[in-house]
Amino acid sequence: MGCIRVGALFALIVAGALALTTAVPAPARADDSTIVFGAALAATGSNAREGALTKAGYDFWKDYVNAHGGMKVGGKTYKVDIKYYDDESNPQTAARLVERLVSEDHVNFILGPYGSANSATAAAAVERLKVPMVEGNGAAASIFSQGYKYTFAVLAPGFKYLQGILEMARTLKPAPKTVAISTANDTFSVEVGQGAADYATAHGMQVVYQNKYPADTTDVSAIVSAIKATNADIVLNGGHLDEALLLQRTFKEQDVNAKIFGYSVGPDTPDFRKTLGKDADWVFGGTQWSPTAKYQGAPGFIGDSKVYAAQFQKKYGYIPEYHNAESTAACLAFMYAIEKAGTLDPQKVRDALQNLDVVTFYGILKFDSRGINVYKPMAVNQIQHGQLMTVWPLGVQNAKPMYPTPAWSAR
Amino acid sequence: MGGITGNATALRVTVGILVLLAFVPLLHNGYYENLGRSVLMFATLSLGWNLIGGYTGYVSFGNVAFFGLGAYTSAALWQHWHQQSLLVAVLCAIVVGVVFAAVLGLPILRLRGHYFAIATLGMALALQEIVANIDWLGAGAGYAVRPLDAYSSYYVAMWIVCAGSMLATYLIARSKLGYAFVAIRENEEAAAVLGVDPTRYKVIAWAIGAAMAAAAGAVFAGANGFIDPPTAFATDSNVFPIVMALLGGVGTVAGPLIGAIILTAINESLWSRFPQIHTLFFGAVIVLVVVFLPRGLLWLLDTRGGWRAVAATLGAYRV
Amino acid sequence: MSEAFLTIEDVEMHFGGLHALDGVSFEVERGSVTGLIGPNGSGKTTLMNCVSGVCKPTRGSVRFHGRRIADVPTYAVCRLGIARTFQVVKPFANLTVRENVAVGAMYGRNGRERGARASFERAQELCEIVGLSHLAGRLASELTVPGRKRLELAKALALDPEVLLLDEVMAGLNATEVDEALRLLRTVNEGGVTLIVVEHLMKAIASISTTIVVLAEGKKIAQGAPAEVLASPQVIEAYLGSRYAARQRQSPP
Amino acid sequence: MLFWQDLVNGILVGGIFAVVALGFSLVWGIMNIINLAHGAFIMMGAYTAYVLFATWHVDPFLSIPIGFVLLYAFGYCIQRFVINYVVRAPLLTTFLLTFGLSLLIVNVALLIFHGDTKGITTSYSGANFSIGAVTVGWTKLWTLLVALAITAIMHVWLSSSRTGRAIRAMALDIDAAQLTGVRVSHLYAVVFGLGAGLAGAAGVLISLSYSLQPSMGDPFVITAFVCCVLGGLGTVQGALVGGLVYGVLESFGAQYIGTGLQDAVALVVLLLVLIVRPRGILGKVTA
Repeated sequence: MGCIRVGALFALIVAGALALTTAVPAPARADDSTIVFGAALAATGSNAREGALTKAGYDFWKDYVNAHGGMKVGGKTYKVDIKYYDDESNPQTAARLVERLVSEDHVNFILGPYGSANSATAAAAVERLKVPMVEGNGAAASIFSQGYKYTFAVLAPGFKYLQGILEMARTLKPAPKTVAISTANDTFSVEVGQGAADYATAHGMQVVYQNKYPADTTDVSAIVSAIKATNADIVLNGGHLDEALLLQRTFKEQDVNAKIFGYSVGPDTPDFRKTLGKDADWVFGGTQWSPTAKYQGAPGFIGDSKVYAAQFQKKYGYIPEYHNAESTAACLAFMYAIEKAGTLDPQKVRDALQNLDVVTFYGILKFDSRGINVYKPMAVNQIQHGQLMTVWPLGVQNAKPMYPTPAWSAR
Repeated sequence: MGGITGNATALRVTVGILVLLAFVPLLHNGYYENLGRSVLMFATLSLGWNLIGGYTGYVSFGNVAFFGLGAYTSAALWQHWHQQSLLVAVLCAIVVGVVFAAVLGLPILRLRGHYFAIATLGMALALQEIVANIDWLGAGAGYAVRPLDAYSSYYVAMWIVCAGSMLATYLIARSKLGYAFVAIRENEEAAAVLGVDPTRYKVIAWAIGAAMAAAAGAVFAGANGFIDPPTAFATDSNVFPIVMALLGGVGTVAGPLIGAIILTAINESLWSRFPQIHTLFFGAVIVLVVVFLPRGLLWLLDTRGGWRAVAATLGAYRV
Repeated sequence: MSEAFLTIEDVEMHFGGLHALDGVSFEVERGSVTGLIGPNGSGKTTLMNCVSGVCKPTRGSVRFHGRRIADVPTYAVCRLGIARTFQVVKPFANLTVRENVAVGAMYGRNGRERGARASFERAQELCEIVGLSHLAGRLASELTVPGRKRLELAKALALDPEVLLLDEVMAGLNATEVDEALRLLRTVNEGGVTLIVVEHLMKAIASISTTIVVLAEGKKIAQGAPAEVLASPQVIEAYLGSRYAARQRQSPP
Repeated sequence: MLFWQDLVNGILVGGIFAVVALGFSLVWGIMNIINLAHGAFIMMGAYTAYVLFATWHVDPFLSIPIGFVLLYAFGYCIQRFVINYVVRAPLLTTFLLTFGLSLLIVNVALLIFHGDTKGITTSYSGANFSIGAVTVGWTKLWTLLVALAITAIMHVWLSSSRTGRAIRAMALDIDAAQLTGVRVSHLYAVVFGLGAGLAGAAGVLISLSYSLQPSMGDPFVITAFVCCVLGGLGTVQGALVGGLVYGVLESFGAQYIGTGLQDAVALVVLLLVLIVRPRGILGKVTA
């Protein structure tokens, strides 16, 4: 008696659950005159904010291309569309969603997620699915250490992030000699810190402090007091926005003075300047791109950074930072490669990407055998009286670096 | 109906579903295979937790530590010895998991209740930090793991690990070992007087659970393609299995897998419809399950308790 | 006679300043039934705890087959052959009656030889012996107080003990239930199991015990055959206070 | 030279940890509930201070009482209408319930405030003074003083006020307290409200020194637990001592063992204390 009733009820519940999963609407493929890109981007979780910036960069390109007559591939013109899923800033979820975009939603190509760990799992997935992926926000070299052929990153690799600042420092008088480096203990930041340390020792500077802190630390006073003891000329950090704010505040609080304060992430984002106010002045930031960078892009898209920045601000209401620009650049890489390949066949588009060599508003897009854009130089920004100015390299400079940074008491 | 396996009909239906899940690779659909592997992985973690948390009554919040260790064992095998075979990875992971569980278990299992729960949480977090500072294991940067070309073998391996864990739980629940665990849960002093050595059997329960978690971790590392401390010791892999066991039925054989299927289904269907607020929904699901189903779905259906017992228990929890 | 079966040597138990047991010594022969009586708070249950290894005496020792019980961990005491019931009953609430008893059968003295199935069969037998066979499938939490006392007894017997300590097993039972319990204890004793019975029911104790030990304020004040001990003035005084004992002396029954 | 600076850093940060631990210790000591949503309450307190500061330029130190009252009300309602239904359930239930609540609150905050990082920079933030080689930030010093004040107030209130005594009686034995006319469901809500209120106050203090984003509160739950275990459960002073000891421990651990292992050191100490002396430094023997 009990068993049959129980069994039936129970089977119903489980069947209902399975149906829920499969009932997920697998949207029919849009008509074949549209190229569909898939992107698993963080809408929730720790990367929620950067995910939104990446989405803005992708969408800006999509709307621009559709407004200007779409893309011409092998004599046929195509509209462009992008399908998004939220990967919750979780690497496993990113990989599963890439699988879904390809095998469920049948997208043509994949645009990368935000963050190095997510890009790494997505790279493993696209390698299997044999669908090319171009990403603009995963700079860790470990992604490219497995000999993957289907993943390309338009941004300069992680180890170059802080090198621009050191390169600039060598040209300044009085030349700074000692360097202190702190990094968050995660894939990307560790590489940024190591890149800076290698460059410093290779160019006659002395690394007096190099240490890691837990990725989501809430207290950096121990690091700051140790750095204060070394009184290094250049104080660099490879990490995230939270630590950049925390460090800059604690430097002031413990009266730590240096000729240069440099961060890999932070100065570029408006939050950094808004939160710290005048305490943000004089700070240097390693950056992939800035609105004032002077590159002359190839035809087919906006060639000049200033025009890109203006149109972006008109559309989204804020001046674009490098997260937006590198995401748009990822789309540009696909655009030029597809038009050159003249077909939507993934294999041919992949080959076109491998041999791509084009200059855009974001700088040169060219990939080495591993898929890394080693040819792209890093720029250096500095916050001068609340304004973000590009101060290095000379070719793209729109202000001279203000050096050396005065003591906290003298500000 | 001997044994503490939980409702027999539910068990038969669940085993049926497990067999059905074995055919997913034939669909040749990457998304369903990935989803199925995730269900099997969480079910295995939930079964592992169920032994110590469900049967023995010691709520552990640190089983993700063994999952992480399993993942790192497999990743290290690839990074340093270029060993990609899943069998070797799973076996090594099980050994590492059991050794760690025994060594850490002896001191920690002397604690009880909240102290034990938070000690295990502290253990998992400390292990994540420590691994993040060991260069041999890739430190904070972690490293990529090149998956096997025959990618479906990861699905099959995860299925075998999950089926093995469920079979082990079933055999334990029908054997003397299961009764030692349950006696400790019900009343540790009375169990000792009846000849059950609490420390020994608690460590055994934890070690078997650790072996299951480590095996799941080993298969996950290859399938995921990348391992770093936050991925290997993720909070989700720590808490989801517990909620799944609770939803399905704590202290039963079928509960964990049922919980895993239902929770993944809810999570997956919420996703595509409400990308923005699906984690918020998930929080709401946990609150509802805990308040209205404190002993899980199977306990509701369990002929032993019946509806009267449900109402009585809910009443007893109120203030 | 082989070395002493079960000896209690000068056992003291201090809880802070309180001396629950103050130097108690006596021996128990194999196969005997020792009644342990005394007013409330005389240290009976504390002595039982020391004998069953649940707590370790502050001074002195309890030896079984010559081995000090204190050295043996709690869970191993039952494998030596000592089993006990608890005054405050401790069943496994969410397990059935049969499963409760089965745990004892699995981990008791001969537990190692029995598989799960054999343990269940043994448990069913014991349920019949103690008269719980009709409730064997019910949850232990559904039993009444007398039912739980029977369950305690069954669980203790499941350990195949040589010595069985019964802590007020018959408290709360009506007259017929007491007689049934006494009959049951006699059959168990005839089966070769030595009994130590703690009870307040004088009639029950007198009828079943071979010797009686009387405790008062942690000291042994009398030991001997039931009739002789129950009539002794010190025992009466200890129980009923000096005035009653004085009147008793002037006009014996 | 570094030693003194680290000691001072440790004590200053210990002040914040103490206030964080205070609310947590009350809820755990009295109601035997581990409140995993404590971090979310801290975040709510911090955002209250941020909103008040950003819109009406209310100085964070003034918004401590506001944060306390808001969170007290919020905590009172959650206990009264949600947690009271399962407060006597096994540990697993209350543990997961508060985890679910935490997920809910954090994600609601994410919806309202989005993911971007905010911060409060007052005119005096970063101001500091030096005694010899040791530099002390005024903000952190004031935070420590406020923390000591809050602990003192709580101690006095718990030991002398009528409600305080009723709560302590309830902690000893619910049923006995109920017999003497203590309205347990109300008092439970008061205690949980107090716990949440103190978390709110801690959140305001934290908003002065740390940056704000929806999941900022989570690391503080473990901190709160470690402080309670170190200091000993059930006493207000226990949380304070635990907080200060933990602050110094973390500071020295970071400096002398390795900044990368900062959290690991504290967690290993937690495990040792749990195993060697579960009652903590000041704690009385709990059941």
